[in-house]
Amino acid sequence: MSRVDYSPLVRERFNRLSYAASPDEAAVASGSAGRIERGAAVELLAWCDGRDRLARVRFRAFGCPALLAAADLAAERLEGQPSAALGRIDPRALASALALPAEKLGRVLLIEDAAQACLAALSQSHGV
Amino acid sequence: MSRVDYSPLVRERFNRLSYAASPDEAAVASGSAGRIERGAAVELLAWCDGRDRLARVRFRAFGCPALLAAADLAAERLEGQPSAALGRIDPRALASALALPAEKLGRVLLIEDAAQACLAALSQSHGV
Amino acid sequence: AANPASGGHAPGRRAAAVVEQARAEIAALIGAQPGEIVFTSGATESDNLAILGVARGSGWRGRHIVSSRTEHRAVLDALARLAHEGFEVTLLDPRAAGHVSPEALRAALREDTVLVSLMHVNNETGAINDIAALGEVCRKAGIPFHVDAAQGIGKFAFDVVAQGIDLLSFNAHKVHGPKGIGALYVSEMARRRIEPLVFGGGQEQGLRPGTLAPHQIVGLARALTLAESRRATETSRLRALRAALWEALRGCEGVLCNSPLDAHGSPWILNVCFEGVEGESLRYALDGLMVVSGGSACNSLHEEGSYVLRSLGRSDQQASSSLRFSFGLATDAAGLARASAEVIIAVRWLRSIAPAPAPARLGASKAPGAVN
Amino acid sequence: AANPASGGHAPGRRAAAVVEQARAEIAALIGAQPGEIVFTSGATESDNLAILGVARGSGWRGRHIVSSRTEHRAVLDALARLAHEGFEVTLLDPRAAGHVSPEALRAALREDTVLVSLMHVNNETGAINDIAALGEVCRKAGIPFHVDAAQGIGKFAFDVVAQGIDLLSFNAHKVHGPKGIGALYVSEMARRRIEPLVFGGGQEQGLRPGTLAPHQIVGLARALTLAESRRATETSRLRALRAALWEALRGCEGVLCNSPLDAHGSPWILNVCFEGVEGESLRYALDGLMVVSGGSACNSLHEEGSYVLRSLGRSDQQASSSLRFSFGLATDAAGLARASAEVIIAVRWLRSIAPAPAPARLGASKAPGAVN
Ligand SMILES: Cc1ncc(COP(=O)(O)O)c(C=O)c1O
Ligand SMILES: Cc1ncc(COP(=O)(O)O)c(C=O)c1O
Repeated sequence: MSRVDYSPLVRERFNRLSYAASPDEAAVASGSAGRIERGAAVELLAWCDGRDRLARVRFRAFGCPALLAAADLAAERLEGQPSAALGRIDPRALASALALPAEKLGRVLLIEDAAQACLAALSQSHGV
Repeated sequence: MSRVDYSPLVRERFNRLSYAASPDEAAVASGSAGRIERGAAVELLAWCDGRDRLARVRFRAFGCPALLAAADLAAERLEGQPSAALGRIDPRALASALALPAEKLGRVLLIEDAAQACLAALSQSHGV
Repeated sequence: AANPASGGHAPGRRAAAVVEQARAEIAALIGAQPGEIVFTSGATESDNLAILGVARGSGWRGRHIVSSRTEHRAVLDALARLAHEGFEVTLLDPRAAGHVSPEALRAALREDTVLVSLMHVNNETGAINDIAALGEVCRKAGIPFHVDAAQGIGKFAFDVVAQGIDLLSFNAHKVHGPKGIGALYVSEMARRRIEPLVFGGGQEQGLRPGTLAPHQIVGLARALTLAESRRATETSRLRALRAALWEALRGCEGVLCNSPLDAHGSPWILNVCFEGVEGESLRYALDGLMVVSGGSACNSLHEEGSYVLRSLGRSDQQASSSLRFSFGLATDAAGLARASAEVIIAVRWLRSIAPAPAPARLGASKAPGAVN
Repeated sequence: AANPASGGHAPGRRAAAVVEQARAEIAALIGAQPGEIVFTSGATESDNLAILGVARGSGWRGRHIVSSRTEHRAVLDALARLAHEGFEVTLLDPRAAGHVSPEALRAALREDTVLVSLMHVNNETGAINDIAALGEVCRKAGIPFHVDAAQGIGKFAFDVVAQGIDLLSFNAHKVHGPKGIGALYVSEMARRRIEPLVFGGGQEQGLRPGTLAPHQIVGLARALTLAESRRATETSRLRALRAALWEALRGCEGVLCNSPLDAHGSPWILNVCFEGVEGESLRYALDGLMVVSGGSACNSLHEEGSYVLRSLGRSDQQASSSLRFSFGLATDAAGLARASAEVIIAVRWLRSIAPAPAPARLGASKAPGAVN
């Protein structure tokens, strides 16, 4: 029994994590934040189509259920969006969509950082 | 529920108290000890037959169940004895016959005093 | 990538939910917030946690406490401990009817008073303190007010906010619930001052650590909820039964009532003194009579001649020859009629075998009408 | 002149008899006298009563206490409280295997040491202290020895006299009994020093007042008696199951055992570290798996990365990604096989979705093989 009581939304998403990357897949661009040694790390992987849309978004993460579920939700929301959406991730929206306890917001901020880094990597790969 | 846990011997005797005097009966001689105001008092009543035997012995008492049961037992044991038996009441024997808790011995001593007083009254009534 | 081990049930979490539900129910019954309820092992522990906890936690503010002489032992002994620790304790003398007046309380308060502890219903006499009026005095003075409600909860309406209560002690077994479980309501103000008695583990917000007993806690909540649901009917039913019992007992000569018979007395308790009868023998004769104190009381205080009755003006003798009748769900008119008949017979029997209360009956006395 | 009201039953007395019978049973199980058993609300309260009670009651003899870093929170928090009250506390560092050596204890004792408190079986790792050897050291020094046996009672043989124990804490719920009930054994020597935590009413010889809960107390006695009756068979059964579980788990890479696997470890507990997995998510993934800590543990200490494991030399990361398996009557080979399979799958799953543990992965990195 974990001390934090997560909402059923977290449970459902955690049990599936449909947007987790496969172990060896590699994307056009990825962005990371956090460190495993510090207890939380996220990596976002993005694949763009011809019209600069995010054709596929996946994540890798090490951390608490809140972080995993939020990363999964972020990937789901990003997929199909213009790549610029990577720069507009709203950690509060993710947290509230999953009814996360307030003290978990810090973790979710990592996703914002990873997304920003991913966007930067994407721009670089486009040779901007 | 009383705090003291008396033996079944006390319970049996207390429930009968066959040797308690009737309210208005008066004997050849009686002897008292203790005071109601102090929480314990005993009166022994004795009737002698022609051969100086205790034909009938009764008691009155105010006090705890131990005192009442012991007074009843004393009267039973005295009845049929020579009147001199009144001077040989053994409080320890009464207490142990009823398996009384040690702290109740003080109360039983009153019976000895009452018996002594009764014997004195008896002697007086015989004009000794 | 689905979690392959997604479990189903988590019994620990179910138990926790059950406890929180009980906490919410109990809080609602007394007008409190769930987070203000701390579970304990009974009213004794609740009283101690309230009194020792708040006093020790207020040491720097002052070291004076106000209470009364007729409190339960759990309160008086906790206060004695505090006196030993250097606190000064003022024990008010309830008036003959057994309750503390707001004026007397106001007069006893001082600059350095850090706690007032007064019971709701006295466990021996049923005398009821006017909690709202006393609470008002405390609130005006800004002093935390502890109420031992072990005899009142489930029998009277409580609203801790309206009544100005900061700490409320109660248990389950006085409302037909299980033994070994109680609770303490702790207001926000009291929470800022209170210290725990026991440390480790963090349960109950650190105020009372140790694994909680869900079955006991549910028993407490259920007992209180049921008591609340029958409160109105039980109150009038028992008020009538108590009046009838008193009418029956007063038929016996030499009877004094130790309980307020009006609205200042709890319908659940009647305390009667039978003069000229030794108390221990009377109780022994009545052993097995449920309605008489002992079968259901917390402690049998009577052997030592109740300090409560003595502080209300009864003599040692009167105090020790008093019986406490306590009523509950199992009490009915027929049972009480039988009980009062048994009591009267026992009283008369014991009086009949007692020596005459002669002024001075030391030594021998010759009696007339001797056989032979 | 017979007593006309001679009653029959006295339920209060029956309840008291049941309690005394339970007390005698419990005392016999640990080689104590009935009068040396005090009922409490659980091991937390027992620990506090022993530690706060004896230390405060020995204040004039000295103010130094010896214990260890891997004690339960109930002990450590009580000790912290005493430190706050001016006591000096020496916390021994158990060796890597998790137990305190008699030599280390002897070296820590001082002229002014008034209490030694060491647990029997560690609740997280199952490491077993050699109580008889430690007790011998205390006895020679004339210092009261408190043992927290919450994890050992009913699972190992106790003889308080032979083992030199003065105070023994335990509860019912660790041996399949009810929650909310425990006991403290208090030797005659300890009794002369101990102070109560709670006052009023006089129950338990004044050491722990409050109405006793017969149903809970009988539950404690029955649970202990049953545990004793199956002790030998359970010990060997669980020792084998524990070994099998460890064999299964070590099949997974990056696994460390935190429990002594030999006779110095309790067969009821296995603690394993899964490196490279985040602890909270691992436990969340396994929620509902009874055998894993949390479902049956006293507190879930893991979120903060167990201080016990850290004091045995594990890193924060290792401590927090450790699972405690605890066994009982419901544990069988098939269930454990399922559980170990689930754990291994969850560990692999979480590792599979983790980013590579690159030396420094801050900021962005361009990856080859881009779509489009
Ligand atoms: C007024 C009062 N306070 C405190 C207590 C002690 O309660 P417990 O037996 O639950 O410790 C009682 C007994 O029920 C009581 O009547
Ligand atoms: C070693 C140890 N001590 C103390 C406790 C606290 O016991 P309780 O939950 O009965 O207060 C536990 C938990 O069972 C424990 O394992």
